[in-house]
Amino acid sequence: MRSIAFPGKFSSLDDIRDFYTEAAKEAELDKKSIYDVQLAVDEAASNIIDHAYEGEGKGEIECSYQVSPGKLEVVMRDQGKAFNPKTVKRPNLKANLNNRKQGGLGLHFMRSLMDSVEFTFNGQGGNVLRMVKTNKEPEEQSEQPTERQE
Amino acid sequence: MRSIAFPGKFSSLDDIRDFYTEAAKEAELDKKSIYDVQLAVDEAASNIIDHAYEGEGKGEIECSYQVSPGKLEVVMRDQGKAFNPKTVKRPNLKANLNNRKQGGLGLHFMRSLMDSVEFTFNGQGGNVLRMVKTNKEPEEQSEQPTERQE
Amino acid sequence: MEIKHESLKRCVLFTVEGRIDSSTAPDLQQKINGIIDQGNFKVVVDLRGVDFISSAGLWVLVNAQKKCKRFNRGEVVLSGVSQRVRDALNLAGFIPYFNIYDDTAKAVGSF
Amino acid sequence: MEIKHESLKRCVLFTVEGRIDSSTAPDLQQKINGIIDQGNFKVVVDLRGVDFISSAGLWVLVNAQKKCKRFNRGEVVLSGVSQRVRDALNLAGFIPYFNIYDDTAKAVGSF
Ligand SMILES: Nc1ncnc2c1ncn2[C@@H]1O[C@H](COP(=O)(O)OP(=O)(O)O)[C@@H](O)[C@H]1O
Ligand SMILES: Nc1ncnc2c1ncn2[C@@H]1O[C@H](COP(=O)(O)OP(=O)(O)O)[C@@H](O)[C@H]1O
Repeated sequence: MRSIAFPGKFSSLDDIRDFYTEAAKEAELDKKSIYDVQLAVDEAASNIIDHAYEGEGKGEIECSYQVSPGKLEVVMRDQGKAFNPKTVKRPNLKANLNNRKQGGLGLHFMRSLMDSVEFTFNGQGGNVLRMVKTNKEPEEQSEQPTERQE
Repeated sequence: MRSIAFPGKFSSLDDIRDFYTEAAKEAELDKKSIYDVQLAVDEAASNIIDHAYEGEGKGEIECSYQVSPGKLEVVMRDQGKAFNPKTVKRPNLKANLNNRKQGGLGLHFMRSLMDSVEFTFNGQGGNVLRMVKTNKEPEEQSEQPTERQE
Repeated sequence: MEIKHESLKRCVLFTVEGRIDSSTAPDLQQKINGIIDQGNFKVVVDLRGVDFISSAGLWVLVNAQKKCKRFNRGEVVLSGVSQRVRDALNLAGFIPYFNIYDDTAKAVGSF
Repeated sequence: MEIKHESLKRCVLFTVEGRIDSSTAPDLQQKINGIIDQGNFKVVVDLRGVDFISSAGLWVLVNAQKKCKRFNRGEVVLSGVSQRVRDALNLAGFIPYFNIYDDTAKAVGSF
């Protein structure tokens, strides 16, 4: 497990994505999953800057992770405003163009791209975001009969 | 020196160009010169079919060549109508679009692309076309002072 | 991210390269809106060179589309949409808002 | 030689690949003239995939240009012109008869 604190600025996004790209490779995630991680951590970090800190340069984003083969656990901490995702309503993805108002996609992306997304707020410790990504079971192999043990 | 007789059909053009491409490589011509040869022999063979034989399938185009390093001599023979290139007038390359009438470019291309183009008609033997292509002197080197012998 | 634009006879062609995230999206938004606000409502965005796009980048495209489609005066069409960009558009529910062309020439030729 | 064509909003886009010589030029001429004779006088010919063109091929382009420019009703423009094709056009004195675009999208966008 490595951990780096990045400045809470949009110019850190490149580095944060790169940091987790390396982590995802270490976890032997497949190519598509690696991109999913890049996108999810970008959305997560953007939200921390936009909403937890309410602007750039207000605090750090502490990024860490744990890997096991085929599995990456992302942990991002901030010292910003407490956040309860239950208060956020889901975007209406089927609305007409003119009824789509900017915002509301970040959480949806994170939840869609990752296997699990979990926020906790622990007083002094600030917000902790845990996201897990695992390689999909190779579906192509499901047609082959699995070997049985007698 | 190799020699092949190709049927006087447009479908032979590919093979004729390939035949002389090999020859040009054998002569160690540069890339641009090889393409010039391809285009010149294509125009020459097309003319033989169109004008000497006045149509496809009337006779053969006997293709041969000689090489020395940096020099290719193309020889193409046909048994068609005698041809005297002096009777052909040069195309007006500066005419307005509407005054350009199809034809008249083949000889101009051959003469522009090759170092020399020479037609002879010798009675029974039919027409003989000799074209020579040599590598250009490398002009980039002209700025360097040439070594003198004392 | 690099942005180029070219005024053609019937539309403006944008060519975007690199990463469109919260850091670069404002620049893209400003450039596209600048052109639209000059009265150019027919826009092609060639995304062939885009290797990353976040929701911030997608909103730039949708906001531009809203502007252009107003009063039926035009449209933003996309070309060079990679699988990644397509997946993101799809996740956002944005696919129905855009005509997407394989080929930039065909996108330009739609105007 | 392979020829494709696509009718766009303001023009027809031809994409030619391979060798245009006396053997294949008649096919190209027939396809292009067929489209022009249906009343399509705005034509883009994308030559990116052409690795050989003889005077027979060049005349196809010039003959098409004559037809299209008649009565000021249109034009043939070229794109994807390699150095070889450009040299041949130049040798024939045909460069002044054509607008040549680097990019097929820009060629389409000229109509
Ligand atoms: N890390 C966070 N800290 C505080 N508030 C957040 C955080 N992430 C999201 N939110 C809140 O949830 C809302 C929805 O977030 P999201 O789906 O990411 O869309 P967007 O950020 O584009 O508005 C935000 O508008 C914000 O109010
Ligand atoms: N090999 C040939 N045999 C007989 N006549 C020829 C030959 N090549 C050229 N000619 C004559 O010279 C004219 C000009 O030839 P050329 O410059 O190749 O243009 P094109 O063949 O396109 O008309 C031809 O129209 C033809 O009358």
